[in-house]
Amino acid sequence: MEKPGEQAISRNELEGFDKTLLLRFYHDMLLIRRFEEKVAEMYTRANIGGFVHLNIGEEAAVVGSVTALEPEDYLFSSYRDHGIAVERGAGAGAVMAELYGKVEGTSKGRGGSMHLFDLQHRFLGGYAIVGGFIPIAVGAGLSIQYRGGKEIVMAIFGDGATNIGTFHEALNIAQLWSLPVVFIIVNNQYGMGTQVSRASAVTELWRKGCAYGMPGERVDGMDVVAVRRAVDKAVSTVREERKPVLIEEVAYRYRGHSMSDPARYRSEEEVQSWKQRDPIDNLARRLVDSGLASQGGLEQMEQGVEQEVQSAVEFAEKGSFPEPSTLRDHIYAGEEDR
Amino acid sequence: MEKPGEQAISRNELEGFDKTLLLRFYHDMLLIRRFEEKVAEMYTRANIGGFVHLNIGEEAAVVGSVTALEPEDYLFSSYRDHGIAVERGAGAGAVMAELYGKVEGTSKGRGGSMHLFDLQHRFLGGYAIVGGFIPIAVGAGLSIQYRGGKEIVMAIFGDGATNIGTFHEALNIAQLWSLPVVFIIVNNQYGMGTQVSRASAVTELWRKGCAYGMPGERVDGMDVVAVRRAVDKAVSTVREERKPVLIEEVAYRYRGHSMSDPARYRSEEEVQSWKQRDPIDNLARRLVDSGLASQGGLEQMEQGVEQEVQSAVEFAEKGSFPEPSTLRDHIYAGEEDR
Amino acid sequence: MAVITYREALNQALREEMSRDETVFILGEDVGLFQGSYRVTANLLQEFGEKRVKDTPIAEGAIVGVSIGAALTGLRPVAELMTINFSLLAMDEIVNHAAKISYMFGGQVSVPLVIRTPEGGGFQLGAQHSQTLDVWYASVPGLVVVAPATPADAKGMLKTSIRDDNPVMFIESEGLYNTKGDVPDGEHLVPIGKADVKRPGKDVTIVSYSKMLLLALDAAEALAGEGIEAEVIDLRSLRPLDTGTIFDSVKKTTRAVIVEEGWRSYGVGAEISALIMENAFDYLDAPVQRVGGVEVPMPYSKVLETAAMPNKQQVVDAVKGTIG
Amino acid sequence: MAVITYREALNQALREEMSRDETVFILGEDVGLFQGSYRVTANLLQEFGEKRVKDTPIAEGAIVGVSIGAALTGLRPVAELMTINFSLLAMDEIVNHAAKISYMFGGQVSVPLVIRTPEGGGFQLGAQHSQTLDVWYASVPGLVVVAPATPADAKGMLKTSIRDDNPVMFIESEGLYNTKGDVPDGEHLVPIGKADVKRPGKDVTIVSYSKMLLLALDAAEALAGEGIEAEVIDLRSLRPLDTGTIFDSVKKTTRAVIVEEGWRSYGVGAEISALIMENAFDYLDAPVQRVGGVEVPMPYSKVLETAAMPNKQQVVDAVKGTIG
Ligand SMILES: Cc1ncc(C[n+]2csc(CCOP(=O)(O)OP(=O)(O)O)c2C)c(N)n1
Ligand SMILES: Cc1ncc(C[n+]2csc(CCOP(=O)(O)OP(=O)(O)O)c2C)c(N)n1
Ligand SMILES: [Mg+2]
Ligand SMILES: [Mg+2]
Repeated sequence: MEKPGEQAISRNELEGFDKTLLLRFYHDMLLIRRFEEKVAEMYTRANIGGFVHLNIGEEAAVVGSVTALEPEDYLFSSYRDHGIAVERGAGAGAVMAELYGKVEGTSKGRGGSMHLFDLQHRFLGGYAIVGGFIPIAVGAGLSIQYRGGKEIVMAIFGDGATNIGTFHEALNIAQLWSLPVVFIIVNNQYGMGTQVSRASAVTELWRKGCAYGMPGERVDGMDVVAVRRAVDKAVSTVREERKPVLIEEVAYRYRGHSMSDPARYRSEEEVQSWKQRDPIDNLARRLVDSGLASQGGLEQMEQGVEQEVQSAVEFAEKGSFPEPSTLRDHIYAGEEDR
Repeated sequence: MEKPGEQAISRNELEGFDKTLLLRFYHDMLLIRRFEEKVAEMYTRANIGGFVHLNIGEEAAVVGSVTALEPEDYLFSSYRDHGIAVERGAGAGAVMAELYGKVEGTSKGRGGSMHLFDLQHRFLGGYAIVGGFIPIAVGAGLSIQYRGGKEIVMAIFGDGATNIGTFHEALNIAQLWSLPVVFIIVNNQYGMGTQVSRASAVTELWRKGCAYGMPGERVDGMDVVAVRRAVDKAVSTVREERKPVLIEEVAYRYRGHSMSDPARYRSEEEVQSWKQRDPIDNLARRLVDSGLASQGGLEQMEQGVEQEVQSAVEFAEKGSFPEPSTLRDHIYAGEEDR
Repeated sequence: MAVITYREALNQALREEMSRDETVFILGEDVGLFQGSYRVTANLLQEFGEKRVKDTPIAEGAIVGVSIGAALTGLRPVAELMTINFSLLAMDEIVNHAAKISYMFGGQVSVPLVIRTPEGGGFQLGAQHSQTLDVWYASVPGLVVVAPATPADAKGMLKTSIRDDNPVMFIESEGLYNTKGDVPDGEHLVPIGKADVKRPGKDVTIVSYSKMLLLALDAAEALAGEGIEAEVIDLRSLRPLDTGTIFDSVKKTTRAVIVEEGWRSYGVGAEISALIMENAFDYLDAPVQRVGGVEVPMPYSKVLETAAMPNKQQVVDAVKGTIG
Repeated sequence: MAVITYREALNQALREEMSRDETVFILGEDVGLFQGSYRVTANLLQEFGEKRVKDTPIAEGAIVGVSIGAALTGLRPVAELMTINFSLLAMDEIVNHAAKISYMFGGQVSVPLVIRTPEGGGFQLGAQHSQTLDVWYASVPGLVVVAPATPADAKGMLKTSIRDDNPVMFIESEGLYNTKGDVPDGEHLVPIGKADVKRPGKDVTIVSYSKMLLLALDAAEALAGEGIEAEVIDLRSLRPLDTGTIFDSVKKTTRAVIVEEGWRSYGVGAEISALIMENAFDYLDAPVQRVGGVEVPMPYSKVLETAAMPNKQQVVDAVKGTIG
């Protein structure tokens, strides 16, 4: 299989990124990794239920993309949303509490893993229907245009989602109406067990923008610096020209599709070859090589991260389950039930 | 507005087409024109009801495309299907009878204008949901591949249909699975009152194939010879390589979208400028100029056509309305009602 | 009071709400330059401009999806789906998204969205263009489903729907657009969730809504000629459903017939019949009867289409069946 | 007789029909290499190859559309939609196309297509993944709608569905895949359109189908402990609906309760309740009762989800309500 970012990984260019930001990348990627590992553990222990999709292997894509946004920008994502919500500022505790089904969770326990939310940071949700939220994100772009706002919208979805009708309908409208949306495909090679080349006639997915005259680019999704650089460029195009862009970030999902998938449809060699290019290890190496961080410094950071994850678990465990009497709250806006 | 075929119209090349075929083109286009004019009249006289969409202005597209098929090929179309059904061999009488709602109609009066059908000639229907039948046509292609057949499928739809999700889903699958389908966009400039450029971010519609790696071409849809040449090429690619092709035929709908549309959203000048390039007049001029037909010969043909249309009306008028007691026949295959 | 058509009433409601609230805008296929396929949005493009009256590509899923996104972020979209038949292409956006967003995010956001769409048969449009599908939407928690029958209710309920903070399926009828009726002058708002007794009576209750209300009223008139006084209830909204008005009437009349245009099985009438049984069983002097459309994909040919649609005689017979 | 799971029963039916008839093939998301998201299609790719077991892109509309085209031209596709929630993306193909093609073309072609899809809640999958939507399909003329509850019926009805010349919505349940039961050896076919009395009784009729049959049987067992003999009817198919079996039972027991997993309003129970009223009113000693899901987008949190789903106690109480 083609690995388009192969050359990118070798250029060890950190220029243009200051130390604070690079260390933040490292911290955030590590936090997502450890958080997700903890989620897996808690799922196995039955503290978490339902379908759970992890961002492990996609940390560079998540961090490089989400950090490129300004606070007032809107963000939408698929069900593979833990890292995205955490990165956007929802709080590891609130995310974990949601996975536990507690009222302290991001969606008061009503949403679960696939439906995280953070109104304050304008993360308008994780959605469980493949492609279903892409036009919704475009609608947020329409709102901004309507009000004459300066914000933009980012929508993050998978490779598999580029084959469904709403993707096509939404991209056409975004381009036709010049709406400020960055569409981000996290191409993690698979939609469940189906490799991109078995589902999509065109496998360089950003090129699908050609059907809408939408510019785009493919980037190594295992390199947080490369991702952030590409997304920065896209974001500034969108922000200045008020027109959409389509970015493809080529990454890899280390685990199964969801917790219940043993991923027998791919070889161990394939998994290992991608792990060689692990986004966290890579950045660590580059930080140390370039003298921006010491091994010890990174280890210290790791301890901090573990502490954060531990606090998140404690927060979730301390939380309360919803009262059954509140079952029918929130179906409708406003006071009345209907 | 761009008129891409402008140059094509001037090349008066009839080479490669023998006289019989060219005269057939003329006859068939004229038959469709006169047939549709009669339909309009009968609609006004309330002999025909429902929504009625005419092929007037699109005769070259219809005739040039449909005649390129072999008898065993499958054909599918949108609701704008009178000319298509007639050209494929359903019989002007049976088509008119269907419009009258008679049991002698192509669909026993159950379908009407939008749902013509001709099993014998493998015209598997006109469909009234924009884009809905495109995957169905692809499914016929899958059948052929499954059986190892040599036939191909043609699907004819409008410019507006290229913006709906099923178009995208169907084209991806056709290319991915290498299915023998010629997709034909009759770009008549409008989807109801909406001009292509107000609905589609990319206005050279055949280029949308780029998102699937599907080859294609744009052709002057007012020139039957040019259409047939392009479709011949597409058909032989599909037939030999067993892979889909996307053709765009640029034509113009002279009348409103359906009988009830006064078409106030466009100027009289625009309509007139397209009529200058009328496909029937054009072919007539070229036939006479090149000595393949005489003015008198064409006039005689016209009388024959009028006779055919008259017979179709008589056939329809002689037919019978369905018995109310048969209302629930045909809901399910087989004897039993359910 | 002015006598105007159902179409004009809707047009007025749109104009008034767009004038009152800048966040209200219209989008849909051919709502602008074409003036709306049933001309409900006529002249609004001219009056409010392209920002507020947006023609869209043919893409029902995205029309609703984009509207949801706009609604989530401060606007009040009024989306038109040309007919309810095409709403099936937007069903995922309506049912899986619009109806669920408020709940699944714990009530932190709402989706103040109106989807206007006409339904019904009778115009020889065939199987793919003649369906009555309101009952499906009526079953979805999170949606509000409105189906007014008169110009006054159409205007008053469309205005109320636009002001509602929830996703509203505002279901019109192709057969009602040209019907006329009195509409109060000035600001006219009709609450959602209150049925209306359109004709009082004591002998039998006829429950209906949308276009079938006219059939019910016709039947009631005919029955009155035979000395049977039917009370005709117009549901006006299917979710919420005003059961109180139904039960009160049935407790008085002891008999009921429900009239709907959709397929009879698994239709609106089934729910109302079941509710009456559950709540007024001891009052009933006869089983509740249902009149609905024949269960067939709508045929094109007029003679068959007529046979497939509910008619006055069926209502009259059903009423007599509850009495006889 | 062998005791196998509902999942294995389906898998056997697919294998047997594919072996018997070369025109039968399977398509859907992850039905092949992944072995099916609920493993119903396990090992079939290995056995029959890529021609007969086709993994598709994520594109529900096209999956059904392509299947229709294949069915129209001589094949017998068995399409899997991962869950019924995603069938909303294919609703136009199912309702506007598959169900109407035979009729609108005057019966000249048929659409021998099976769409397999599971429904139901109970696994904390949240609002967009937990719906029970069978009733919508059940209302559509032109479709056949099957929803077996036991491994034997699952196997026998899937085989019958594949041989049927009409489009069949074959509705499974996520909660049934692991349940076990006896399945007759050899060729086992179960006709579509015959309800089955899964437990005879004389005091009350409990009507149910799919996963809720298990709840009904549990409740019947509990009631038997209190001396109440419930007759439990398994509908097995919702269209056609075997009303005769229901009416016969109710005429005997004079009381009925319907149990369904879907939202109570405008559900399957409404239709059955209305039918019982229309056809057995004079036999009824009490109003028919319905037990259904709470009308709420399904919540994730276990405590809420449990509160939203029908439970045994509700059935027991409803039965007692008809007697008390
Ligand atoms: C419309 C729809 N069809 C099917 C599914 C089931 N499903 C959930 S995730 C998934 C794969 C999606 O793959 P991709 O878009 O690549 O995202 P990833 O999971 O790899 O992040 C599928 C088929 C769904 N949720 N929605
Ligand atoms: C899904 C769907 N949406 C809307 C309509 C209403 N409608 C019928 S034809 C049409 C325009 C189609 O335009 P185009 O595809 O260009 O075909 P043309 O009529 O020009 O041949 C529309 C919007 C429909 N039939 N189906
Ligand atoms: Mg993926
Ligand atoms: Mg057009």
